[in-house]
Amino acid sequence: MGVHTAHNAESSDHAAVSHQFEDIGQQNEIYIVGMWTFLVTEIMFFGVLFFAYVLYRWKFGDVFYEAHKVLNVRLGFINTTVLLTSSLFMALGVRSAMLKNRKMTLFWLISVIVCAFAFMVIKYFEYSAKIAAHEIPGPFFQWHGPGSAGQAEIFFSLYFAMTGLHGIHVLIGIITLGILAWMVAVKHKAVDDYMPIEMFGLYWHFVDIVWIFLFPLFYLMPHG
Amino acid sequence: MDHSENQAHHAPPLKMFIATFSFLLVMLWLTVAVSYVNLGPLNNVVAMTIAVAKMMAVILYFMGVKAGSKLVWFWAAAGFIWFLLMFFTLGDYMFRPNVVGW
Amino acid sequence: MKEETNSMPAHDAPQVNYLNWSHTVKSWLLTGDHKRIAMLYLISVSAFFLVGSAAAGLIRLELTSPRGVLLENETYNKIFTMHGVVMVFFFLIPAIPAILGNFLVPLMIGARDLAFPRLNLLSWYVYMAGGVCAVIAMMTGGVDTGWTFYTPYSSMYSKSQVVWAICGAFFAGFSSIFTGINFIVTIHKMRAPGLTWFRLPLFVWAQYATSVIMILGTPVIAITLLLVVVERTLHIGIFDPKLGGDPVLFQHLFWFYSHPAVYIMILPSMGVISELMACFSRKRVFGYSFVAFSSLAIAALGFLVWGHHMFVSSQSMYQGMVFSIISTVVAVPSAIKVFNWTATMYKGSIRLETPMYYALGFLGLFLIGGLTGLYLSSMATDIHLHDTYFVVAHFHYVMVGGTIMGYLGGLHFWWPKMTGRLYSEFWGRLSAILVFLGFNATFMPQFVVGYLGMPRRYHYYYLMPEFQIWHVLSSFGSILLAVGFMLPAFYLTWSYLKGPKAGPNPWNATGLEWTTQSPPMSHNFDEPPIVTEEAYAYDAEAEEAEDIEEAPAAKPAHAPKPAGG
Amino acid sequence: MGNFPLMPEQASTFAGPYDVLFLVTTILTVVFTGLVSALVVFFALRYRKGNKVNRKGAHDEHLPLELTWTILPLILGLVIFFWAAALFTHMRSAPKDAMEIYVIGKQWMWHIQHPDGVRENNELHVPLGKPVKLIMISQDVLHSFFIPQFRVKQDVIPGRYTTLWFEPSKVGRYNLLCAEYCGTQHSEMGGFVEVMEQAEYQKWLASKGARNFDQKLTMEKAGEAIYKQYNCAGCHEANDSIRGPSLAGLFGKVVALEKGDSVTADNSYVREAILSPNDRLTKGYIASMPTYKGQITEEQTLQLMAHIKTLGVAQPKPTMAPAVSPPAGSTDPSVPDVRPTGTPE
Ligand code: HEA
Ligand code: HEA
Ligand code: HEC
Ligand code: CUA
Ligand SMILES: [Cu+2]
Repeated sequence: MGVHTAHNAESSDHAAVSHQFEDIGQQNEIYIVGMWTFLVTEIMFFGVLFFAYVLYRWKFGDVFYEAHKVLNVRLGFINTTVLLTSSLFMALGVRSAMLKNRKMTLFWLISVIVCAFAFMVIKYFEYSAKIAAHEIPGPFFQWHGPGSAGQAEIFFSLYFAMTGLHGIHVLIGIITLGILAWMVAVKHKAVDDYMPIEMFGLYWHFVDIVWIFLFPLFYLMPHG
Repeated sequence: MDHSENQAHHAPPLKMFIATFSFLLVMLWLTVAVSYVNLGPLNNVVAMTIAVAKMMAVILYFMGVKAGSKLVWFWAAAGFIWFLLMFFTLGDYMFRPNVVGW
Repeated sequence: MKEETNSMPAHDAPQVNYLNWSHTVKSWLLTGDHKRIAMLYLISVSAFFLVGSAAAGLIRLELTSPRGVLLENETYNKIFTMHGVVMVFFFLIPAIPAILGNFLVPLMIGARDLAFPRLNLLSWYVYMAGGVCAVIAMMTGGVDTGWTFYTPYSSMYSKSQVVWAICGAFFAGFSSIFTGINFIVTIHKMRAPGLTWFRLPLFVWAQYATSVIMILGTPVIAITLLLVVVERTLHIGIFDPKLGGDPVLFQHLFWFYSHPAVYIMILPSMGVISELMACFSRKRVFGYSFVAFSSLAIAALGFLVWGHHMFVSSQSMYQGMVFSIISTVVAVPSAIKVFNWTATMYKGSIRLETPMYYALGFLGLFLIGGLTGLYLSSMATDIHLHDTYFVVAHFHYVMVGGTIMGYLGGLHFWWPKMTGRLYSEFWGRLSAILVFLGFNATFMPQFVVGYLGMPRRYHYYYLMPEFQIWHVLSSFGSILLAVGFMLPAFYLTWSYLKGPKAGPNPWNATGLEWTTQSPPMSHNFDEPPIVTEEAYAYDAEAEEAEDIEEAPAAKPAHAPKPAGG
Repeated sequence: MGNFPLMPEQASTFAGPYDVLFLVTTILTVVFTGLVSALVVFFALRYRKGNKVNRKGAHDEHLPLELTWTILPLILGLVIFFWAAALFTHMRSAPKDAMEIYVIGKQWMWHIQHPDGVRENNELHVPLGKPVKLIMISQDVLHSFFIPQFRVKQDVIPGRYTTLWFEPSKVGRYNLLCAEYCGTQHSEMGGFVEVMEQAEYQKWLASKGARNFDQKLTMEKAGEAIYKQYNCAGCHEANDSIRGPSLAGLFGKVVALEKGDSVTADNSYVREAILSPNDRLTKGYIASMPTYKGQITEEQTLQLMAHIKTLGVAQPKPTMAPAVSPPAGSTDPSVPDVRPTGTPE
């Protein structure tokens, strides 16, 4: 244990082992646990919306069923596939980082970005179609299907709130991925260790899990 | 404390990822296919069971919880369990005096 | 940012410590040191307390007359909203965790810092961002929804700056999430060798339980408030009764967090009290494991009682009963704590220093506050008392009488550690007594007037002019209380600048934080401590036998050797 | 009451039992606070540093003691809980013969309609010794109907009816307040409740009815006028027809819905059926009834409901009642208005 000067305490953040930790093993375990506790907050965050969805679907089941027909299952399906694939790429990226294969890490990270981007583009088309059809809640909302317009509006409120929040997470993911990829490309020492990529991977897989639920809940609503 | 558990983080085998991914794709097809069959109230059960299976696959293999420490298991489970607590609220909606609406 | 090389030690402190190793602004604003971040929080949280208190002063002034004194309807509503929002989100929730917790958790477990120093700094910046939003809300016209933001008033009818205020609360929430994550990981993984869970100081247990609530509860209110914002601005709404949505759903989601949040406020304070009781009775806390586990029990059960705020909101009667009975059960762990603290004093060697004054004050006031919670959690009695001053008195008893007493007690206890200086015992005790008396004078009358039927959030009560006497009493009490609160600001500042040196362990307390120098150096300990004893190695009997007149020589508690000095 | 009022007047049958429970809880509070404070002060004085007292044999664990002070508060707490729960159930279960008065809350006034058409604002006149049940709804935000001297309070909510009942037990004038924050003039949203002898009340009703020309109509009459104005009868004839179901004896009937389930027709259901009829279609009908949301006010809705209640009693359909058990909520005593006449049980 070296002598810690005050200066040392400030600047050793970039070293492989931060000053507050004993060794890399402790540090890695702490990072993983820390990331999971963060994901716990994310679960509760999305959880409220999922709960609201269940509540309203239980109450307004019929109209929800009618409203869900407006959504494009084909696009939803493609998007799910895209996201699942991106999750695979992410896992492979983390694996390459563990194996200290910088080139492959970069390759997989960029593949994830491409997938995420594709996802957003598809989402954009879906959203614009909804907006054009006045299926966005608010003053311009129109509902021509059977059942109560108000209840349909709540369906679309939930649809936009949930997929929107998910989309924001994807967006944040894209930005972070860009930074990570750049760091890997320039051999930044912060990504010497695989941990930053692994942590981001956890985030990305979580975002994927959210979509795994959103897809059946919104696009594949069975009657009954 | 015992810091050694994660010391030697062996990269998981490629095969595992491919298997997980294939499982996810199969499940995706399955859930879409099932949604065209009318199973009545079972529909929701099936759809959610499949989603949970997919989630477990992602958590255990992609996110590496399977190989993680006890603490990681604990926190990974905590969030999902606590989320279910929210459904306690439904009790109110089931027993509200008003029959219609809320 | 200017590069300043200011390496000289401060004029009056010989050793290098976390305060004086650098004086540049940058070294403060970019610090990763948990102790410096605690100080940043201390300053900003105190500023918000001042804002909230000023609002309280205006409330009390206005209520001295049944037709009001100087405020318009609209203004009064904005004042109490600001009072509530600032006090809850910007003062009470961060107070103990972010100041004392931040400072002490690493020291108490013998770590060099929290697990994520930069996240810790970020949490302060996020808190400040929230503060800026709240200030913008106040400057641009204020908010008039009450701190509870009930829909549909907040989402559709209010014409005030709801969005800014909600952004403020949202950011403040994220700041406490970050603190919670940091504490949980740190306490799990960074305890010094030998420091097992059952050797941990009870303060650390309390912080752990608090952090669990923070990370499980706070996201819920964050997204709920966000939903109000999107409903207000984009009409993407799920609470709107015009669409068939349920406005009461908001209350469920709001209290799903906000009831556990009251335990975010009280648990850390209870942790402080455990430390004070042990140190100033010179005894191990009675029933250590009961006190420790009751914190976890409160944290867990506290999540199942939120509906007790909604007994008359049209919530189902049956669900109300479930919430009511669980509320009764959750009172039991609090009872366990109270009785164990009392038992700790039995056969101790009690020193009535300032922190102990606060601790004893806490006991009395928390008891009254907690037991009046019982009136409110019993559905029948709550029907009449709901939304009256009885509730106002209840929560001030627990929040001010409980949490603030604990907070001030803790601040006085660890002040010598944080600043290396002693304060005047005379002024300290005087302020503790003033706060206690002033507090009772302010809020005891509110129980009566609440029972009489004075609704809260009223600034006219001309239909019931007979209530005036109680309001006037309360307002007079608040003057006393204000003086009590203001005093520490002066003598603590004086102590920081001119107070006598404290030495590493002025109270002769056990606990790792007392083994290092005061104020501690940036990396906390010269050598990583190894723990061989449990936290409360006091021995009242032996101490009395040794020497009655003088404090016995510092006995290293559970570290190999005291550092610094 | 003197200068230092300590408790609110007792002006309803709830007040007595309520105050007893309140008192007992207060005794509990005083006893516990006194006990702990006394111990703390005693210990602080006796075991003060330097006092030569016996400090030998101090424990820091003691299981029996821990159990005592865990179980004792739990039991006491549960006693209070069950007591309160019983009283609460009573306070929430209106007797079937209660007189119904309709209340609409809006920013910032209480609008009250008596069954026979008398309306008043921020005042409520009720007869002594008769159970009164309020059926309440809000036009805008949340409000809360609060009469301290009766010990009653209930939030009033937009989009849904809530109910409140009490039985005045003392003649006099009491406060009527709004207890749920509702915006700028929340503190001025109130007035008084006047409890009158039965005969006085009748007199008051009569004079009030004569004085205000436009309030002469009883609620049923007013409702009938609206019924005519919107030509409801055009579709709703005395017997079920192709165009619309008969509304005779609708209240309390179990209505089978197109979706397959069923509801008991109560105030809330009928309100919804008028304002947004397509949300729940009656079995056998299509969504042909126009939506009256935005055209018919809350007040008119209440009047329409009063009128529909006069449309006669339906023949109970024996095939229906046993087949569908009413949803759990409808067994709740506080279901707004399940008319005794049509209740299937
Ligand atoms: C620090 C904050 C804090 C704490 C700790 C508590 C603690 C408790 N609170 Fe309080 N409460 C608030 C802050 C707090 N509360 C706030 C801010 C509000 C209002 C919010 C708003 O509307 O703006 C509120 C409102 C509130 C209500 C809603 C009132 C209403 O709006 O109608 C209720 C109802 O049940 C309640 C109950 C309780 C209970 C049962 C406890 C219990 O945890 C208390 C437990 C402690 C004891 C019981 C004392 C010790 C025990 C003994 C000495 C043994 C004897 C005990 C028995 C016999 C059981 N509180
Ligand atoms: C930590 C939380 C906290 C704290 C410390 C306090 C402290 C105080 N509170 Fe507050 N209070 C709340 C939390 C808190 N409150 C909450 C959450 C609400 C509910 C809000 C809502 O309904 O939405 C509330 C509501 C509330 C009300 C009810 C308002 C209403 O419903 O109409 C009242 C009334 O007396 C009150 C009084 C006081 C007083 C006298 C103090 C005292 O302890 C404060 C002591 C300080 C002073 C007395 C003033 C000091 C003087 C100055 C700084 C000089 C400036 C003076 C002038 C400009 C005149 N509070
Ligand atoms: C154009 C025809 C039409 C008009 C005009 C009409 N209704 Fe209806 N009403 C229906 C039909 C069809 C139903 C059954 C389907 C449904 O539930 O919406 C119905 C159902 C109802 C029900 C629910 C009855 C039940 O058994 O569930 C009520 C109550 C009602 N109407 C009241 C009114 C009132 C009051 C008016 C006038 C303000 C009115 N209706 C005007 C066609 C009409
Ligand atoms: Cu209406 Cu307050
Ligand atoms: Cu609560």
